[in-house]
Amino acid sequence: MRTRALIRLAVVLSVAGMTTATFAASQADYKAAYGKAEAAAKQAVKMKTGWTTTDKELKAAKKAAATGKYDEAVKLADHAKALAEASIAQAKEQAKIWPEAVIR
Amino acid sequence: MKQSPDAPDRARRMILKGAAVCGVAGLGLADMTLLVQQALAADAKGWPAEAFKQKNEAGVLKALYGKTATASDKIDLDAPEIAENGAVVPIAVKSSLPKVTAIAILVPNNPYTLTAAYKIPEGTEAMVANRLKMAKTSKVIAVVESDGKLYATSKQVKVTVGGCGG
Amino acid sequence: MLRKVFIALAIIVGTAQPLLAGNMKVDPKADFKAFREYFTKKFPNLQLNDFVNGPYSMDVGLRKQWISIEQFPPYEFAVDKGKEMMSKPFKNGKTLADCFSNKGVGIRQNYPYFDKKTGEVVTLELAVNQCLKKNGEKTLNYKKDDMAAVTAYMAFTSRGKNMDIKIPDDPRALAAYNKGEEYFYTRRGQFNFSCASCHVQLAGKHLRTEVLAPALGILNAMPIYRSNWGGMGTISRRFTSCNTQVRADALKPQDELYRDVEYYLSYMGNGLPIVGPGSRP
Amino acid sequence: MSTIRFRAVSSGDTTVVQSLIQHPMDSGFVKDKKTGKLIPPHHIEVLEFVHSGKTVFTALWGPAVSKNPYVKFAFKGAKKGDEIKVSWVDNEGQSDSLTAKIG
Repeated sequence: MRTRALIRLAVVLSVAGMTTATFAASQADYKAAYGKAEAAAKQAVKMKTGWTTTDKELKAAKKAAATGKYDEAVKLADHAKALAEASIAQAKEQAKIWPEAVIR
Repeated sequence: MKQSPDAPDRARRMILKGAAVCGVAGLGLADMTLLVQQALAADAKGWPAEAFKQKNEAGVLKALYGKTATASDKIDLDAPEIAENGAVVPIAVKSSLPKVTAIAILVPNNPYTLTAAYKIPEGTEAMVANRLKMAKTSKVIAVVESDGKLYATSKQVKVTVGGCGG
Repeated sequence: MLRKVFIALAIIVGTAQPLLAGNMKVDPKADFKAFREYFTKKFPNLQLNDFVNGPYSMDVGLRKQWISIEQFPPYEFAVDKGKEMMSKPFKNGKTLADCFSNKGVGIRQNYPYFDKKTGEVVTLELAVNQCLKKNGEKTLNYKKDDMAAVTAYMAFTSRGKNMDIKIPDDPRALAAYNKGEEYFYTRRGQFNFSCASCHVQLAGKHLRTEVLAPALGILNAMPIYRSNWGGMGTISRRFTSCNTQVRADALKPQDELYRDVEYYLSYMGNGLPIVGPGSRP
Repeated sequence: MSTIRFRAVSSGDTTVVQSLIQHPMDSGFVKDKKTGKLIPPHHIEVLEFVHSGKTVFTALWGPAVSKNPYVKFAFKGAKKGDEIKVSWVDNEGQSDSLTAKIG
């Protein structure tokens, strides 16, 4: 099950909080990153698969941006996006494989 | 188990709540005096504030009874080895010692050591069961006053979910 | 001969295929049998009627503390309050009791049920608020306090009766049941846990001092007084807190999915006694 | 509704009394989730049981007694049908009492 392994990885990465943002970010960068993260988070909530941590990271990103810390804000927003995407991937995968777990 | 109307008690409650004494209508002066006395007595009978402030066993025993305790195997302390939740730890104390007049339960690792103290008049058995909060793993000490002397026994109770959240 | 092989093959494929494709036939009776067998085999020394006592059925130390607390359980206040609320007249003179058969006494085992008119699952908590709404009264917070008091009273008056959930032969009822089952087995949250991860696979295991309750009959003890909460909680509260514990967003209380999973899980508890309100660590 | 629940059963010369009281028993170490401030200690200080004019049991409680506190004790000299008066006072001066019969 390759998708499964991928999701495991995504979950692990998201828990570890790894991101790829290493540049000096501007407000525009933050806005773009936040917009993408928010859209992903909304999608996850709509699918009823959201993670509590996603919203936490979004809020933290907003807070960082409010004090001008755009590097940090972008990093947090990217992380939120990664969390939201992992949760969506989780839901899609589970929709297929949940019957395997049923007691029979 | 029917609750009976208890007018004087309601009055006493009002006094304790700080309601104006004059507000207690329909009672004679003698009744009033009696009520106030009862109210004061309840305070004077009192709650040992000093003892409840102490942070170790010796301090509690000194404040409560003015003496120290010796170990006794005639006290049965029933407490769980592992508390299901520190907020509600059922603890019972029983003793076969003669002329028991008081029982106290101490938890040294709580912010304050004394949790509960009980007065046992003549005719009442040397037994009490209650539920206590424990902040973390601690020794629990049961102290029994028998014939004017203090005796104690203890037991370790493991707490993984602290109970100061109660 | 050849035909026989074909049939055998068809059966094998037929049973194996749903596992892979996920579009299997919904068969509550078979699920029920397998579910109960799983737990009775996993805990061979447990009396069947003891499963509803959750952690207290499988840990001697916890059981002793529970028995001590049951001598005078803190949920008594909730039961008394619930009783009072049931018969307290609304502004229109009617009462909560009027909304239920037998004035709400001894009927908890019939909830949730499938409402053929609306095509939806109606839980006891939903029914209470629907009654209030219908009578122009303020609805209750689904998670605790008054809602827990009313359901505690209704559970208390139903003690000893067996859970009796019906799944009518109606595709909508079966669909609701199936959605509930899916919800139960679907992993969610950042911890990637399903309801079943804890209450099927890990049932009976210790998580710190907590013992994970078996899913069999888990709702028969609801609502519960939890020392951890320092108060009463309803099924709605249990579901939302389970979700957040695995870092999944909780749904709104009485969301369709929660009602469906309650439907599924209650059906699995059929034949086991109502013991609510319960106490839990 | 009374804050006091009471059960007393006599067998022979001994009466076993159990009581449960509805009270928050705030320890003083818990923060209010909304305000972030510590909730001040609020607990029963004295709980008393009186049988035919005589105090048969007194509990002196601090903030480390559990929420909705419970107590059990036993005494001699009472019989079925006798009344027992239970009363409590807390550190904020609130109080309640109940007179109930031994069952």
